[in-house]
Order: sequence, then C-alpha cells, then structure tokens
Amino acid sequence: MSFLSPAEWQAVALSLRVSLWATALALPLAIGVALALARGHFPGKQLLNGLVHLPLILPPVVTGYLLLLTFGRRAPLGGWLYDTFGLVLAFRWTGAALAAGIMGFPLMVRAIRLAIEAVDPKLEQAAATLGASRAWVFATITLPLILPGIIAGAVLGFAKAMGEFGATITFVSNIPGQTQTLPSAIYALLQVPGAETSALKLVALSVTLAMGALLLSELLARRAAKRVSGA
Amino acid sequence: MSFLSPAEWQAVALSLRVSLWATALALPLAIGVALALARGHFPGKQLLNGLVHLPLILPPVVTGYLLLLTFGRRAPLGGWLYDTFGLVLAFRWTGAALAAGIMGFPLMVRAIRLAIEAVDPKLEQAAATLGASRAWVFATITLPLILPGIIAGAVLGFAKAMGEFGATITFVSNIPGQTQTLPSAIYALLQVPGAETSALKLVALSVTLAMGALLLSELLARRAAKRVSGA
Amino acid sequence: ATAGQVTVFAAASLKTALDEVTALWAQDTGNTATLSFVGSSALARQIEAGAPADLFISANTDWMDRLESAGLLQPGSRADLLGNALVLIGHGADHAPVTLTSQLDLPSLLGPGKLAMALIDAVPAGIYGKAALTHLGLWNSIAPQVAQTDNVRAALALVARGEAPMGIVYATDAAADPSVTVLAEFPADSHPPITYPAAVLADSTAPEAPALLTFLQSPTAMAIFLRHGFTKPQAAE
Amino acid sequence: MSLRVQITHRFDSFTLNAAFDAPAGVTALFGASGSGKTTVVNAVAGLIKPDQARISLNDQMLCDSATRLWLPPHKRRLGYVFQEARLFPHLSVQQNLRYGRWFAGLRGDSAEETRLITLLGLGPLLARRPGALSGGEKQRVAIGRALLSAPELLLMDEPLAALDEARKAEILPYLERLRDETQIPILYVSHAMAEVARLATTVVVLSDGKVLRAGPVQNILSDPGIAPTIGLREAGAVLLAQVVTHHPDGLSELSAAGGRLFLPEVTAQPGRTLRVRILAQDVILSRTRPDGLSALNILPGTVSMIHAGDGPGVLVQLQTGDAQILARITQRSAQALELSEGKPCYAIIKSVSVAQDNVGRGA
Amino acid sequence: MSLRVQITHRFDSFTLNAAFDAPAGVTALFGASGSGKTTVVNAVAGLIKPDQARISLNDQMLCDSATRLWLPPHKRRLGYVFQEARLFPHLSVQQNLRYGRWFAGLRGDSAEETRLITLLGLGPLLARRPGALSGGEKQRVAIGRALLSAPELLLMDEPLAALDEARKAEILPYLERLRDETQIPILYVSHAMAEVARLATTVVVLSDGKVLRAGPVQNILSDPGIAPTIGLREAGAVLLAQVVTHHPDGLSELSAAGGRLFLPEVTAQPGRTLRVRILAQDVILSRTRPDGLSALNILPGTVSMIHAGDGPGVLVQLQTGDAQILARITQRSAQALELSEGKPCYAIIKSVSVAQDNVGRGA
Ligand SMILES: Nc1ncnc2c1ncn2[C@@H]1O[C@H](COP(=O)(O)OP(=O)(O)OP(=O)(O)O)[C@@H](O)[C@H]1O
Ligand SMILES: Nc1ncnc2c1ncn2[C@@H]1O[C@H](COP(=O)(O)OP(=O)(O)OP(=O)(O)O)[C@@H](O)[C@H]1O
Ligand SMILES: [Mg+2]
Ligand SMILES: [Mg+2]
Repeated sequence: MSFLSPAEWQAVALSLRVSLWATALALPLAIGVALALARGHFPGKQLLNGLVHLPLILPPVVTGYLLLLTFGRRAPLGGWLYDTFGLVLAFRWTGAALAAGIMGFPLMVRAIRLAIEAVDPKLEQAAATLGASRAWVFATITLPLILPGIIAGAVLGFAKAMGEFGATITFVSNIPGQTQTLPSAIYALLQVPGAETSALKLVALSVTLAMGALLLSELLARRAAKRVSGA
Repeated sequence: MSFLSPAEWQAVALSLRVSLWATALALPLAIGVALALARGHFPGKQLLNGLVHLPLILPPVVTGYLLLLTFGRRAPLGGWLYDTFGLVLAFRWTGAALAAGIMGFPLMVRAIRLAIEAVDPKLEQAAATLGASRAWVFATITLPLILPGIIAGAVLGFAKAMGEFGATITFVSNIPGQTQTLPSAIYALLQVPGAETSALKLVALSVTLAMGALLLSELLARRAAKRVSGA
Repeated sequence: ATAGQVTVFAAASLKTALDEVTALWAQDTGNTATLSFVGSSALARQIEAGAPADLFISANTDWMDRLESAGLLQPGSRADLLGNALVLIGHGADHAPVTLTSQLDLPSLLGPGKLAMALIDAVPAGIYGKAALTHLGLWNSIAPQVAQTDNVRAALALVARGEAPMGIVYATDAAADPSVTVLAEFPADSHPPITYPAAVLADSTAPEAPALLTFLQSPTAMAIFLRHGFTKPQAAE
Repeated sequence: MSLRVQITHRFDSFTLNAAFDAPAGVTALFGASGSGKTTVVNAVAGLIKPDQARISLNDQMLCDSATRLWLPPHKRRLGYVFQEARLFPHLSVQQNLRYGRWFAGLRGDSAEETRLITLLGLGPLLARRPGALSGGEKQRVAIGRALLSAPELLLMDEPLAALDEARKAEILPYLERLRDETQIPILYVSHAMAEVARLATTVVVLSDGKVLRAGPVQNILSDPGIAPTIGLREAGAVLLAQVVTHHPDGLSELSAAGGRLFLPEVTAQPGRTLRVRILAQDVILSRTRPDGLSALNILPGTVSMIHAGDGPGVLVQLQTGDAQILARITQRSAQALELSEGKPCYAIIKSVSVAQDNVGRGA
Repeated sequence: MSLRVQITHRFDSFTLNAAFDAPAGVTALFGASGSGKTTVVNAVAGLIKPDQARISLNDQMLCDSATRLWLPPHKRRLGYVFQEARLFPHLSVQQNLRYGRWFAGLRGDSAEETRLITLLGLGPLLARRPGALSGGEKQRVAIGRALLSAPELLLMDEPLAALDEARKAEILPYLERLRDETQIPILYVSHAMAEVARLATTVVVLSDGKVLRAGPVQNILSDPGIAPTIGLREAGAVLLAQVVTHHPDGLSELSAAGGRLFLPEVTAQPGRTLRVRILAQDVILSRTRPDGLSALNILPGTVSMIHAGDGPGVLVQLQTGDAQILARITQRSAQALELSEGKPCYAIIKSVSVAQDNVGRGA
C-alpha cells in the first residue's frame, strides 16, 4: 500500500510485535506479583509494591536510563543474560518489548490485584474441601474468576505498550526495522517543521490499532463476565 | 533546606499541587465515566471507551500537542474558556494539572470500572427494596463498596501525575515556578552533560513522595477492604 | 510578565550555560530571567500557540525560520547567538584519534557495535551528523549501524555507558563527560553551519528582553558559552 | 388492603404464569424447589420486569404491562426478606437495621426498634459487620431490616429457614401479631407446613410456574390434590376449634365444626378459638363408630374426595360439619372399607397439634 | 471409623470450647443460632485454624496443636455441604458436580453420579450456570457436589434447610443408606428435630460454644435438660420399637422397651425395628393407670428426672424399661401429681410418629 512507506509499515509491524510480546510476557509475571501483593504476607511487600509502581512514577526517560544501567550489555545483569542465554536486549526489539512491558507492568498489576481482592475466598475454600490443592484452586477457581481483571490489565498494558516511547528510545534507541516503533516514528515526525500531517497519519493508525484491540478485549471481557454472573 | 535549590523546592511543591488537583478533579469524572461504561447502555459507548484510553495509547508528546491545539490561548476551546470563565490553561499550572489528569484518566477509569463490575447487583437491589432511589443506592451502597477500586484508581492517577512529563512539557512548557514539575526539572537536567547527580537527587525525591502516597493509599485501602469483608 | 522579568524559551541543550549567563545578568541588572528548557520543536509550537515568552533560543534554524515567516518574531531582533561543533566520540579514555576522510573504515572501527546519534531526520545533531557523514561519503556504509536517540544527550549516554562504542554528538556534550573521548571533530564544511539563533518574540511584553538578548551576545556572556564548549556563530557577520 | 398479582414471565427453560389475590394477612406461597416462588416475589418487589404483568397493591398499580407502568422498587414501600440474607457488608448490623427506616422518613431510636432487636436477639451483634455472622444471625438481621422499614407490603422468602426452633417460637408470635394487628399483606414463602398452618390466612400453591390452588388456608390444606406437593408426611387439615373446658386429667376439650376434640392441656382460656392441625397420617378411618377404642377423638363425617397417588397410600377428604379433615390410609384399607364419595365415615384422630397458641381474629 | 474432635477457639466475642467423638453414622450438631456449629464444622474441615485443637479421623490426625500438625483442607478428603451453597459461578452445574470427583481420582460418568442427579432432580439443570438457580436448586447442587467427591468424612451444614418436604422425603432415605451402608462419619448440622430424630446416631448439643450434651440419640433427645435448646414444641424422645403385628382396625402394634405402642398402620413388616418419636407435648402423665381413657398407648415407668424451666411447664423424664420418655406438663399438674424422682407413673401417649420407615441396622 502506498498509504504508508515501507519504513512506516515496519514501524507498525514492530509496534504490534513489541506490544504483544510485552503484554504476553509481562502478564504471567503481573499475575504472580498481583497475587503476592493481594494475598501474600512477607517482609518487603511494600517495597515490592513500590518497585512495581516505579515505572509509573518515574519520567520514562529515567526508566529508560535505569534499564540501560541494568540491562545494557555492559551492565552486570545484561551481561549475565547474554553470557547465559545469549539474550541481547540493547538495540533489539526484545529490549523494546522489555521497556514496554515494564512501563505497562504497574497498570497490569493493579487491575489484576483489584480483581483478586474481589474474589470471594469462600469459593476457594470450597474448592479446597473438594480436594483441590492451592495450585489447582488457583488454576480452576481464582484464575477464571479474575479473568475480567486480567483482560483489563492486558488491555492497559497493551495500550501503554503501543504508546510507549520515552523509555524505549532511551533504552534501545531508534533503529528502523529493529527498534523503531510507531511512537518513535511519530516523535521524529513531530520534531521537524511541517511534518505534522505525516505524524497525524501515524497517530491515526496507532489509534485504530489500539481501538481494535480495545474492542476485542471488551468482547472477551463481556463473555468472561457473563460466564461468572450466571445465566 | 540547602538540599534543594529554591527552584527545585518550587518544582516539588508544584508537582504535588498539580498531582493532587489532577487526581481530585479527575476522580469524580472517572467514577462517572466508569459507571457509564460498566453499567450504561447507550450509543457511542465503545467510542467513549476508546476516547478514555486514548491518552494511554498516544505518545505523550502527541497528547500534549493535541492539548495545545485544543486548549491553547489561540485555540477555539482555549479561547472560549478564557473569554467565558477567565480560565487560562496553557502555560499555567492548571494546564499541567489538566495534562496530568488526562494522562492518568484511563488508569483511574479502568480500576474503578473493574470495581463497579465486581459489585453484587443483589445488594443494590436490596437497598432499592428498602426505599433507596438509584442515586441513594449509589451513594450508600455502590460507592462504599467500590472504595478499594477508587483508591487504586486514585493511586494510579496520582503516581502517573507525579511522573507525567511528555504531555505536560509539550502543553505547558517548562517554566520554573509556573509549570516546571519535578519530571520536567529532571528532564531539563538530563539534557545537559554532568547534571546526572542533580537529576538523581530529584528522582529520589520524586520516588520518595510517590512511595509515601502509595503507603498511605495501601493503609486506606486495607481499612476500606476490612470494612467490606467484615469482622 | 512582571516588571523586570524576562521569560526565555531555550533549547534544552543550552541549560547549564544559559543558567550561568542569565544568573550573571540578573545580578548585574536586578532583573530576573525565567528559563524554560524544552526541545526546540515543542517550544516553537508553544510560541505559535501563544506562549507568554519573551525570548526564544532555538537549537536549529528551521523552527526559528518557521516562527519568523509566521510573523511571531520582533522584526530585526533575530540573531545567530552561538555555534557548535560536531564530534565523533568513543567510549572510554584509550582511543587513538582518527582522521575523518572518505578513506576512514568506520564500520571496522565500530565492529559489531552501534554508532549512537540523535534522530537523523528530526533532531538537529542527528541531521548535522548525517549530513557530515554523507559529505564524507561514509554514510551509506555506516547507516545500518546507526542507533538513533530522541536527543543528543541520550546518544552521549549510550557511548558513556559503553553500549555503543562510538557516537556523534556536539563538542559541548563531549566536553562535559569524562567517560568519552573525542576521536575527531567534523570539519565545519562537512555539514550546514550549526547555529543557535535567538530572537525577541513579537508578543513579548518585557521591555528588558532586547537588553537580555544583547547581553547574551556580549563578550562576558560569550566567554561563559565558550567555556561550555560552544563556539561563536559561524555565519556571524 | 390487598395485593393482586398476575404475572407471565419466561426464563430460558422456565415459564411463570401465575395470578392470585393476596388479601390482608399472610399469603403463603407454597411449592417445590424451582416452582417459581422467588420469581413471583421478585416480580412483586420490582426486581424483575416480567414479560407481562399486572400487579396492584391497595388499588395502586405497581406494574401494568398494558399501560407500560412500572414502579421502581424503591417506590413500592416494601420490606423484603430475601432467601439469602443480602446484608450490606460495609455497614454495621445496626446500620443495616436502620437502612430502610431512614428512607421511610423515620429516624433515631424507637420502641419498635428496641423490641425487635430484643426479639431477634441482635443486641450483642449491633456493632459488628455482617461478614462474620453465623447463618442464623444473618437471617435475623435481614428480618429485622425488612420489618423496620415500615413497609406497606412484606415479602418474606423462607425467613425462618436457618433458625432454630426456640428462636422460631419467639418470632412466630410476632409475625402473628403483625398479621392480626396491621393491615399489610404479607407474602410468605416457606417449606415448613407447621409455619404455614400457623401463619397463613391464604395459601397459594405453585407448581412448575403455575398456580395449582389458591384460597383460604383451611380449604387448601385439606385438599387431597395438593398433598403430594406439600409432602405426604406434612399433609393435613387446619381446623378452627373453640376451647370448651379443661379436664382434671390434663386434657383440654375443644369444639370443632365436626365434633369434640381432646388435646393435651392447652394454655388458652375456655371460649378462645384456636387453629388446630390434624396431620393426615394421624387420622384413621372407620365405617362404623369404633367401640373397642376410646371415644377420645372421633369425628363423624362423609367422604368428600378420594385421591390416589403413585404410592401405596390414598388421601381421603372427609367433610365434618363445615370443615374438612384429611386422612392418609393405605389403598388396601380404602378398598376394605369400600370408601367412595358421599359415604359416611368416622375419623379417629390420633393426634392434634395446636398450630396457634394465641387468639386468631377469626381467620 | 470415627472422628474425634477437641477444639478451643476464640473470636472477638465468642469462644468455642468443644470436645466430642463422632462415631461412624450421623452425628447431629444441634444448637441455637450462633452456638458455634458452623465453627466446629469449619475447624474439622480445616477452614479455620483453631487456637488450640486436636482433631483426628480414623487414627489419622487432621490437626494437632501439640505437634503443630495441620493438614490442609484438600488433604482431608472431605465432602462439605456449606450452609450457603458456595457453588462455583463460572462452572456449569455439571462441572460443579464433578469438581470433587476429579480430585478424588474418579472420572467420567458413573452409575452413582446418574443416580444422585436423578435423586436430586438436577437433570434439567446440568448445562446451566449456578448464578440464576433457585435457592433450593443451589442447595441440591451443593449436596450433589459434596456427595460425589467420594469423601471419607461428610460435613453437612443444614443441607436440607431450603428444600421442600417432598424433596426432603426423597433425599433422607439416601442419607440413611449412606449412614448404614458406608462407614464414613457424617457431621450433620440441622435445626429440624424431625431430621435429627430420623438420621442421627449421635447427638452433640452445643450452647454458646460449649458442649451441653453429647451421646447416643436416644439418650440425648430424652434428656429434659436440653429441651429448651431444642425448642419445647419439638422436644421428645426417640425409642426403638419392634413391629409386632398389624391389627385389622388399621392400627399397628409395636413393642418398645416399656410396653406396647399402637400406631396408625405402618408399612414395615412384623419383626422390623423402627425409630419412633414421641413428642414431649403429646405425653400425659398419670400416677394411676387411667381407666376412663382407652389403654391405647399407656406405658408404665418411674420418674427419673424433673426439669423446671422458666415458663409454666415442667419436663419430666420417665424410665420405662431401658428407655426414656419425655413428657411436658404444667407445673400445676406436676404439683397435683406430687411427682418426684423415683415415683412410679404412667405415660399416656397421644401420638407416636415413625421417625424412620426403613430398617435401622440396630442403631
Ligand atoms: N470470623 C468471625 N469473627 C468473629 N465472630 C465470629 C466469626 N465467625 C463466627 N463468629 C461468631 O461465632 C458465633 C458462632 O458462629 P457459628 O457460625 O459457628 O454459629 P452457628 O452455630 O453455625 O449458627 P447458625 O445456626 O446461625 O448458623 C456467632 O456468634 C458468630 O457471630
Ligand atoms: N434469571 C434466570 N434465568 C433463568 N432461569 C431462572 C432465572 N431465575 C430463575 N430461574 C429458574 O426459574 C425457576 C424458578 O425459580 P425460583 O427462584 O422462582 O424458584 P423457587 O420456587 O423460589 O425455588 P426455591 O424453593 O428452590 O427457592 C427455577 O428453575 C430457576 O432455575
Ligand atoms: Mg426461592
Ligand atoms: Mg451456621
């Protein structure tokens, strides 16, 4: 299509890939953390809670810089990841996904935690009396019941990932085809005089994509909610 | 205190003022929108839903730019607001609050909506049979029951407001004492070589403030949850 | 603006130097300068939207041109305030200087690493850098290895952290960071002149604004700018 | 004062199609699990909008599909004791109790409130939240909450199901007084025949969403056709009987429509009218006046209806005076006795229980 | 097989301090609302960790504070019918029913499952979600879910409270069979004396968190001390009686410990042992063998206990043979009769009801 240049198509594809991976990978972890925060009693719980909210509180540039300090190839953790798993984050779309995932993480955790706190522990108790271990109770009772919260968290995370830019560009910079996501492309266009229309085109595209995801999620959530409320 | 320069103190004070106002003003609106999305059936519901998520999806710079286009003094809405109410948003802390409120809005709405959807309509029905009109049911039953969600939404909104930077700086610029919030100050420091330490100091401050708010909210939420779960 | 107060919208990269200069001016005159540091593009748009600024200092000429053609500048007040140089930097202290010619095998110097630059189509330092590399005939071979950041400071950070072995930044940036070495300075003719134009805005209500602009061009001020690594504007006079 | 109900409503696999009148007093809704009792009550409360309905309370229309009128629940002045307690978890027991009072325009403490709190044994619970209350405690709070809202119509869906006998014995007289001293109609769902026999003035029997029988309690409970719905063990007639005298051997003599009844001493004064309940399984029939047996409780009558079920038993309705008695005997006995409608017959009553200690106002 | 329970637990304003043994068969937990029944059951299920407890099932410790042992609920092999149904809202009725089976290692359809679904009338509901089920439907699903999990210990907290008599009459025999044919102990909470009299082998009476009485059903129900807890109207002894013969006048003759009993014809064969329930209010006492009255049900005995309550009544326990009978008479009568412990006395029984149609295995 001539509507978008090949580079722009690349940015769209990359944005989707980054956002999907970020959401998919962060979600299980977010569920775990939400569970720990909602149900757990352990020292340092408030610290974990604070840590989770950090990407929300910090200006994205700072988050990006901290990521660089932590996951850069020269950084201890980044080096270890590379040595052990051959995993390179810096200047790769994987790093963009990491940044996007981290930026959306607090949103996911909050939504899921809220849903977990709304689950009636009496149902979980009932499942336990029927022979379900804690893991099974979680898988068969808690998880289905918090599905609306998980969907909400995933939507927030995905939307955030689609819009994330500050942390991403600071951490993995902007390499067309590898780390140039839609927001970076939009940002670049906004920096030069007269490119507003091109920027707007990409904005419209980004909004369309996210809206599609949103509608889909509403459908899924409605179905999940119907399952729970009966009928 | 010599720990911070007067300009930095100003930035701290302004950030707090902006974040508190943003949260306080956006919260009732967020509750209303969440209610409409969770319970309402009206045409354009999905549109409203999409609109609410927009600030999350768009790169903050774009949101700031759109705000500038809408609420700038030369813009129709901005002009009208000024002519009618004498209200100036652009380049004022009020505008920073608007930007912060809008950026945090989707987070608030989602959390509150999730809480509303978890309220058992049977309790609201019971209140209605006891003579409570819809408004009273909301005030005496629904609202107290969704308090944990409201608190969660407020925390997300506040944290976001404390960290918001892209939209704010684009919309209201970075004028010390007027629109320079903590994140903007951090941004400015990060733009010049050798100011990392000063930036770090502000980051630490910002984190401390947000963590304080977070801890407070956890306390409040725990109390609210206890009220609901009994004992 | 209150009496004796001038609001300056300045490109973010000028922060340290400008803070120092305006402090001096304030001391001398008893007036105050309020400085708002944001990217040039955002500042220009804000001025278009009616921002209450008196003085605008841009990091490139494009945005100033746009404001000028929109009639937002006080006629005749525009001046090229500063210049800057573009340098190739490397991570760490132990680097042999290189000569920037078309013979330079930049890719092999880089190895598998990246060359950190500001956005090559959007951010001035990136635009200049690309122009210079193109002028030297080095661009095509190096383009796939360029990692672009949203501002020149982020590019500097990548090199300072060693994530990218080399980068292209302003001389002012390189000077301030001990963890990078300047490998070479790009010849002034390899790229369009790097200028920081300044102008009093048409909407300015501060009578002291022209005076401040004049002070910024004074030898006292220029000494400070030079200390921070800026140069005199090239096309001046 | 009366409630008139006519509802048609379809759920996926269940259709309600019911019409009945509930005059002042207690109208018991009776029927098997899933027969539509709660659905009826919900429609009266305005919690479901039936497909088609016409419900009026004292000439005020609550709901009329014809004119598209539908009064929202909060304007219906109800007191609804739900089948599940539905207490407000964020309010204390006291706040729960007072919730409806406030909207009824009543404030503060009142003698009635104190009386009910004592009656329901809620005193020690007032400051607690409902979350950790026991099942019966919750139900008592729910009863109190509904009663305290000064309703013009009481809906009670198995209100006493989770309560012990001792507590029930305390609450039932209160409900009787409410029935007799106020004019508010009470729709009362219960599976306990003892409660229905004691409280109900009218009985509506639902079966699979339809009204099987509706009418005064005496007529309905002595109808052999509904005994299978009620449960054979609990089937039995309710008679009005007047205390005649108390004999020195500890027996009380009562006069019922068909004759004399002797009961273990009852506490009521001679002249008072009591409701007595005669379980069908406690009645033996005989074509001749039995001689070998004492004449303790023998009522003469004529067979007015015979109803054979699936089992080995037969239900026989006997007309004695202007009242009916129900007897459950084996098919074999029925054949041996050659029973048929119109035949004279004697009912030998092994047991009579007083369904109501205090005076009934007639009903 | 037996369950041994010893629990101490404190809530804010309630202290449970109970110890009892529940042998194989049904152990009824009886007590007023708020007396701690559910708390006991929850402790046995492992849903609360009591402050101090020692609970064992068939020599397996479930919980022992002394050794800090505490088996989590899912390892206790329970079937728990909760006071509120607690169905899983996201699973269909069928999935709810099969939830426990799966963890018990049983899969797929089985004859037992089909039988229970029919018994509980759940066939038409299998595909539905529990949200919109009626109260009784929910409770039936909950019963099915617990029974199908192949438990080694059944906990039932008012399982039949929301069910109609007809349905109860179908489920009770099933529970009787379970009691008689398996060895699993059943803890059964119920306020309905009829159910307790029919099902229980052992009765534990709780009052305000303490065990008031515990023992075999015959001993407990004839104990005048607990009648106020049970409710005076429902107080009464349970006797074992053997069918002797059926008389042609429709009466069955049974032989109980103290003498002969005549009942309206029962369906059991001569020789069978039945549980009969004699309500205290249906018993009249006389110091001399009454002549004016028929000799229908007159049992001779000696007064073994007299219990005066707050009201005008007195409860008298009579030893007849090796069984006890309970009579409720007025204070005045008790004085007139000059009753005191050890005095001989006649019980005139107005009514006997059969608490159990089918054969009991002795108990
Ligand atoms: N978590 C708790 N916190 C405080 N009090 C509690 C808690 N759980 C139960 N109680 C109190 O302990 C007492 C016993 O409760 P329990 O549920 O065992 O009663 P119950 O015998 O089952 O009564 P019912 O027949 O009404 O169900 C009640 O007064 C109840 O309010
Ligand atoms: N929202 C609904 N959707 C589908 N079916 C429903 C709904 N509500 C009730 N039903 C069905 O309608 C029938 C009647 O329900 P209802 O609650 O009125 O019964 P009930 O007479 O109150 O029974 P119970 O004595 O068990 O409480 C039941 O079979 C029930 O499953
Ligand atoms: Mg019902
Ligand atoms: Mg209980």
